[in-house]
Amino acid sequence: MARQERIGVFVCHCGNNIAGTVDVKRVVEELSHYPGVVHAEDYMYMCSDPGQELMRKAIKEKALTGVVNANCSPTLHQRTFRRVAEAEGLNPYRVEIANIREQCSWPHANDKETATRKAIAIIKATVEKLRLNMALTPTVTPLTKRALVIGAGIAGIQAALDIVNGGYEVVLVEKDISIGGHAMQLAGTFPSLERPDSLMAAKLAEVASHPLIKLYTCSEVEEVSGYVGNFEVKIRQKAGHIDKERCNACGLCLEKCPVLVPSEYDCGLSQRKAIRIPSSNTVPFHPVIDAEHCLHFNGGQCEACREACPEGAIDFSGEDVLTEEKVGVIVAAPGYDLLPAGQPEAYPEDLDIIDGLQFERILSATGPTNGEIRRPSDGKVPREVVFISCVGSRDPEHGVPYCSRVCCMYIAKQALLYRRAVPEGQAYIFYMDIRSDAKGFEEFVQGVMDEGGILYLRGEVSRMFRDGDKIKVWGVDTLIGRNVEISADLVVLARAMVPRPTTRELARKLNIASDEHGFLTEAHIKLRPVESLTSGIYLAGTAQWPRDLPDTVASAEAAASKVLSLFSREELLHEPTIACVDEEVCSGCGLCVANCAYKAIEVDKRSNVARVNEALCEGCGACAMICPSNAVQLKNSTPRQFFEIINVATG
Amino acid sequence: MDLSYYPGCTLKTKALNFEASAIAAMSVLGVNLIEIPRWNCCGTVHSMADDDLAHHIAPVRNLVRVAEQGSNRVVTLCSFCYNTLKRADLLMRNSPEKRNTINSFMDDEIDYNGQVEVVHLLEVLRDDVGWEAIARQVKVPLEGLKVVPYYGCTLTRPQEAAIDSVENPTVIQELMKVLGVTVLDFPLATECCGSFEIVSDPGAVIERAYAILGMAQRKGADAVVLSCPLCAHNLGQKQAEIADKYSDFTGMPIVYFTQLLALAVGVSPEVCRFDLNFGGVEALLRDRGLIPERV
Amino acid sequence: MRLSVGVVKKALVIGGGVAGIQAALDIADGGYQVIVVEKTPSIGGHMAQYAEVFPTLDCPQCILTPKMVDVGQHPNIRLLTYAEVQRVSGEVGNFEVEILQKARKVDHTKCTGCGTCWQKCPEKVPSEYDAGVADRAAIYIPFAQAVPAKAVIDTEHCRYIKYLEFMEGEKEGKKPPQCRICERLCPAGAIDWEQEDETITEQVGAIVVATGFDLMPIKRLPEYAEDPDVVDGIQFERMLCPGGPTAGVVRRPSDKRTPKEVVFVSCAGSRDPEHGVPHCSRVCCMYLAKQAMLYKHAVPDGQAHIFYIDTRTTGKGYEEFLQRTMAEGTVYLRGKVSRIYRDGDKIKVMGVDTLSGKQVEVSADLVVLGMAMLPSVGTKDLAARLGIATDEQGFLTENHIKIDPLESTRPGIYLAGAAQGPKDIPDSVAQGSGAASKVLGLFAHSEMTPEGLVVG
Amino acid sequence: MRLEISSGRLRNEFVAKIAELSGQDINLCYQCGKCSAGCPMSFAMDLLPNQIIRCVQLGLTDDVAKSRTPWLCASCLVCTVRCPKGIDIACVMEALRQIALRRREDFVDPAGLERDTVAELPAIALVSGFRKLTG
Repeated sequence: MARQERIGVFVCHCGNNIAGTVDVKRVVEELSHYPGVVHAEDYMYMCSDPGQELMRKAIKEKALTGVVNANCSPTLHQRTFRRVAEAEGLNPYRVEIANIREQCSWPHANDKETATRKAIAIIKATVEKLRLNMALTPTVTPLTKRALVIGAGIAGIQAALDIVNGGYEVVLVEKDISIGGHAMQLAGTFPSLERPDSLMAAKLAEVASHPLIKLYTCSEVEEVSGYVGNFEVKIRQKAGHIDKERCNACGLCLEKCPVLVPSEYDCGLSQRKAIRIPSSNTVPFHPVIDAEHCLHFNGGQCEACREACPEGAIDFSGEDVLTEEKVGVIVAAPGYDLLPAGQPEAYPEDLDIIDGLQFERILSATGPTNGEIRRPSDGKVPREVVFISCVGSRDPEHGVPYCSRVCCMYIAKQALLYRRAVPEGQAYIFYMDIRSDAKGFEEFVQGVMDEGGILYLRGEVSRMFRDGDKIKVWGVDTLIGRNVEISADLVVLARAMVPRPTTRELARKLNIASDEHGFLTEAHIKLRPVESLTSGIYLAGTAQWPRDLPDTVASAEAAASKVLSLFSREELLHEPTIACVDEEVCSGCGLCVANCAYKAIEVDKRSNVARVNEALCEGCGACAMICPSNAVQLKNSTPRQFFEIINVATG
Repeated sequence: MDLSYYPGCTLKTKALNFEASAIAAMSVLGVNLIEIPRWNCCGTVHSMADDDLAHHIAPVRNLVRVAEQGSNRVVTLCSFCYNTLKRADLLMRNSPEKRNTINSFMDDEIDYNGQVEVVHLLEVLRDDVGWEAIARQVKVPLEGLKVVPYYGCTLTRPQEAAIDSVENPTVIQELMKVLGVTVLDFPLATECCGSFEIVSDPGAVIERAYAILGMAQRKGADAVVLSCPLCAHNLGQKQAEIADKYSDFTGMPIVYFTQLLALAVGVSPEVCRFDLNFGGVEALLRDRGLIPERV
Repeated sequence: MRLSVGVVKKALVIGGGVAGIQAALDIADGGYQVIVVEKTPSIGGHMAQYAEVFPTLDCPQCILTPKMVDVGQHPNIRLLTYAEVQRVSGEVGNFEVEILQKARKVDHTKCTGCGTCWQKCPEKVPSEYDAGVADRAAIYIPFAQAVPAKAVIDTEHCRYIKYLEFMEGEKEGKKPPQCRICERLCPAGAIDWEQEDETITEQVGAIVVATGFDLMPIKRLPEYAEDPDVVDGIQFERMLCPGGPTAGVVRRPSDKRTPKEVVFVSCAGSRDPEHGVPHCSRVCCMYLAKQAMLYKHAVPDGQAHIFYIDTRTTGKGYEEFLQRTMAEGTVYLRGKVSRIYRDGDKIKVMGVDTLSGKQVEVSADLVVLGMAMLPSVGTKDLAARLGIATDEQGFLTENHIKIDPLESTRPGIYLAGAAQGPKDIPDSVAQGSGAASKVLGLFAHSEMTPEGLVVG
Repeated sequence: MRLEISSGRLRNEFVAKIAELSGQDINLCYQCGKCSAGCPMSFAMDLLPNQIIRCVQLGLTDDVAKSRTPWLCASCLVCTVRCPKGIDIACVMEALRQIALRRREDFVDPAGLERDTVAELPAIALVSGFRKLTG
């Protein structure tokens, strides 16, 4: 390029983050003599108001044709500085970030000289790249003002309701046959001890009847394509073999069905039929055939339900239905599971060693014992009940390293409900730290301690085993420094909260990140806690991290507000730093097509050259890398620019 | 002003210096301490067992004596007596059923229903006489004397019996300043001296005394000022043994606040009986020229 | 005909901390007008005071400043700093608010924030932003990255204002100097002694209350000495902060020496119904762990001790952070501290380790108290003016703690951040966005009838 | 050896007696240890005050009965005034002494004291000592 460059370099101290290691004055001195650089200065916090003002002034007064900001990672402030440039009439793509914090001052914290020299090299290299940057303008894409919410637990429901209350359509997809999620299984909330199912009844009804909500139960997202503003989603709805229009939910079919299967709703503590309605407060309220267990679908001739049905609503011929939906954004709220039984191994599998959700069912008025506290093995009322915190949690060796956040509270609540139901009973709670840290929680736990008949033991349980009709629990009380043994009638394990096994798969389909545990990863834990790194896809609830009801609701409402903000625009701008094809050179070999993760490039049949779909291309560069003739290149990340960078960096 | 006054056993035996100095000083300030008739042991240490009412009879009986004297206020010098009487009074005020039981124990005497206010002499000085009035009476400002205040437990605990702030009391400091004494900051002012443990575990009390006196010494104090004969004993009587065990400890004079008050308002040193004090108070005062050389 | 009232599609956000900032930005990005009212001269709130934030150790300047700048520049946001809400009338959809704009004595249309005035002002006052560990001038901006970066005159301490009051006979004593240095030096001629308080009246459809928290004052715990070397968590943040008065070099206030033994005390006032507050302040466990870690990084040969009852690290990545703090050599002692007092140049901390069953005494150079979090001063009065409920601690009460945590007890008024209960930054941000979604939902309706809201 | 805990152990009459004599609700204690942190006599104790409370919570009657701690408690009430849950720990110590004393288990034998010790001690020490340490 023949253009006479007038480049400005701005070096940020970032408090001590950079200036503590890098000799910024020397950097500025060096760069001010560098070819093409007509302005160089440093400041405490370039991102601040006065910092941006310095940049504005220089662009104006020195008529800069390009700017290099040497500071933190571009993910943090590229946007900030590009906006400043744009406001001053300088094309934002003529602004480049030289990362001298994460990639320089932090790793070289104890070597000022090296760090300073490296900073200088990084900035010079960036200047070289900048010389070859084209001035670009973002592409505009249309916006479908319609949201897909995956998962109809409390998080998904809240997000959906907030979005439809904003006046936009929502497609709500739930894997299970009914909506409400785990919350519907709980006996009571903490600290207010209300029935969650009744708390949620109104919300469930609203979801089921809301004109703007399109609800898919027994359904899963099969495939997702497209991009923010224009997603295309394939949804598979499993055949329920019920004609919802005809079914009047009389329940005769359930009576007649001969097949018994452990109930998911009761966590295996009761049996349900192969045609089922989970519970009296199920929404939507109609039975569904579980083809996996139904005799009819397993080589049998049984048609008991159809014969029983007065409305002729049973239809064995039904098939899975595949539907395509167009949406502009996606909220992922697939929820959580508990760490499966058998982990950790020191705790044997035993009918009377149950997990927190199972005990919720035992405590619940809608549960298998109608709220009477009876232990699974022999139906006896347990007199000595041991609760164990951190089963798998805070245990990097045998479980997960993190804290599951809700266990301390639900155990306290369960112990309280147990004592109220069995006044002469004794509850023991093993714990390491009591984590009752949210509003009203500490007061609640202290109240539970004062209740009497509930003993907190500070320590973990090393092992437990059955001994006659008792379960021996070997633990410790670290406050008195003695190991203790309890002969329990029932043991409740607060198993770690983990993401659903299917969440990783979902993350792959949505092409969003998940962490080493499988939790969905947010863009920034502090300031973008509900956004994924893929634009247009948001996170809500326990799929992101263990959460209780209020935090789940808050995160869902936050996700909804992101959606509503986005929908307030008429169209979307798309990053222009994407692939482009030199049609002279392209041989139409199609290697790039096979290599594109976004289906954004195809070979034009007639001209036999590759064409890029600008709206779909995310600028990942996979096509550019694989192209044997360098016909495909990434705008502003051309091989030539990288060679220049390497020259400076190594030279 | 006349005030009913409860002495307590120790003031009549080992703490004569405490009582004598108090009576003399107060009369200079225009307050007559009128000893209540037929008083008995205060019942030392409030009994805290819920069902143990017998031990409250002794203090209550003393309060009855005050009432019989036609007075509604009694002052003590000994902090320990103060605490015992005060808490007995509070118990009688706050728990009707216990009050009835205890009164029925003493059916040949008038019922006690909390008609007497129990106060400590420090309260009288602060609230009735007042610092200005005392300042006006100071004839011998005790300049050049550096002391640390020591309250022990019974003046400020429990909360409901406290004569001052539970954690940071100041009344002794205020009095001392009025007398011209330099008061040093003393973090251990409300730390326990070991109290009655002296009977069963003198060794432990020696540790307590060293902790308290050692800090006073490090702070550069000439003396420790207090208002409890038991504290005075625990901190004073075993100083030789402390010095044997801890070579850095060189002895610390122990003096009652009333003695310094008396000296300052011009009571003759003889009356104050400094000879009964532990830790060489006489030598100290002489050295500071506050009492004459012995001839 | 059906009686109906239009929804005023403009929101009021009270409080310019991170929760309020997030709520304001989300509503403004949603295409609606927002008025942000902040009591102090700059938005940013407590977050702007912190050294680095857990668990990522980001510098809050880096992640907060851009959002502050956005608020300052957003076409849909009207920012009123140094202002307070005085009166609210009306109902959801149509509130009328009276806002008091305190006199700054500086014309902000002229002020460029060049800094001449506050560098030259002779009057020094303890800086609120530095939590009293450093001074500021009587004419000032709270901190370098303040938004707006425009000066205000603190009329309580300005010498010339004092002089004027004296001349009007409002003050006794000797005559203050007739300073006026700022006025003489201001290149923009922005000083305006005539400027008075003014009342601004606005119509809004919804209100978000995000007034944040304050720490319980140390003097409420008499067993813990008031001493320059006994500081609270925010003061220590300033001492650790690279942008702070010591430029991040840890020095204790009394004698500026580097503290080699530092004791951190959890639950100072929290979980103490008898002497403090019954609630858990939620954030202390994490910020004390973080401060101990940052201290170790700043003073590698120093020793940090943390007294605690239960470690409460329930957020994403928090437990891992705690374990790292322990691994890096910070000693955790399980027990409450009974007494803290000065002994010579040491601070004696009388504590216990209930796990070894030993009484422990630490001779510390510096003590950091994790003081209980309380609603910010004035929250109760504001709540009364807004007609919304508070709990016994003064925290704002939500409509339903479980399923409606963001709505206040009065329709159209929403809650965000620590004013509703102790909260860390991610939760405050999430709540700020959540409250915004409530507002956006409301504004999606054009009018309200007795039957409810009408979409359109 | 492993300590067996059961509702039976937790609810024995010894624990009930302590609650009755002290008038304190031991369940309130969340084991913050502030009592032990401030106790002036803890240097000589075999169990810290919070551990005594803990033993009572666990129904460890023998451990409590064997402990010298209640006898070392000087009733200075520092624990009581600073307890975050408002438990009067000194009252609990008193209750423990009382239980022993009522079993005629005196901690000191007045007759056993040396003459000159008695002579040198002030009346206040002897009376209070015997009040607390003998039945």
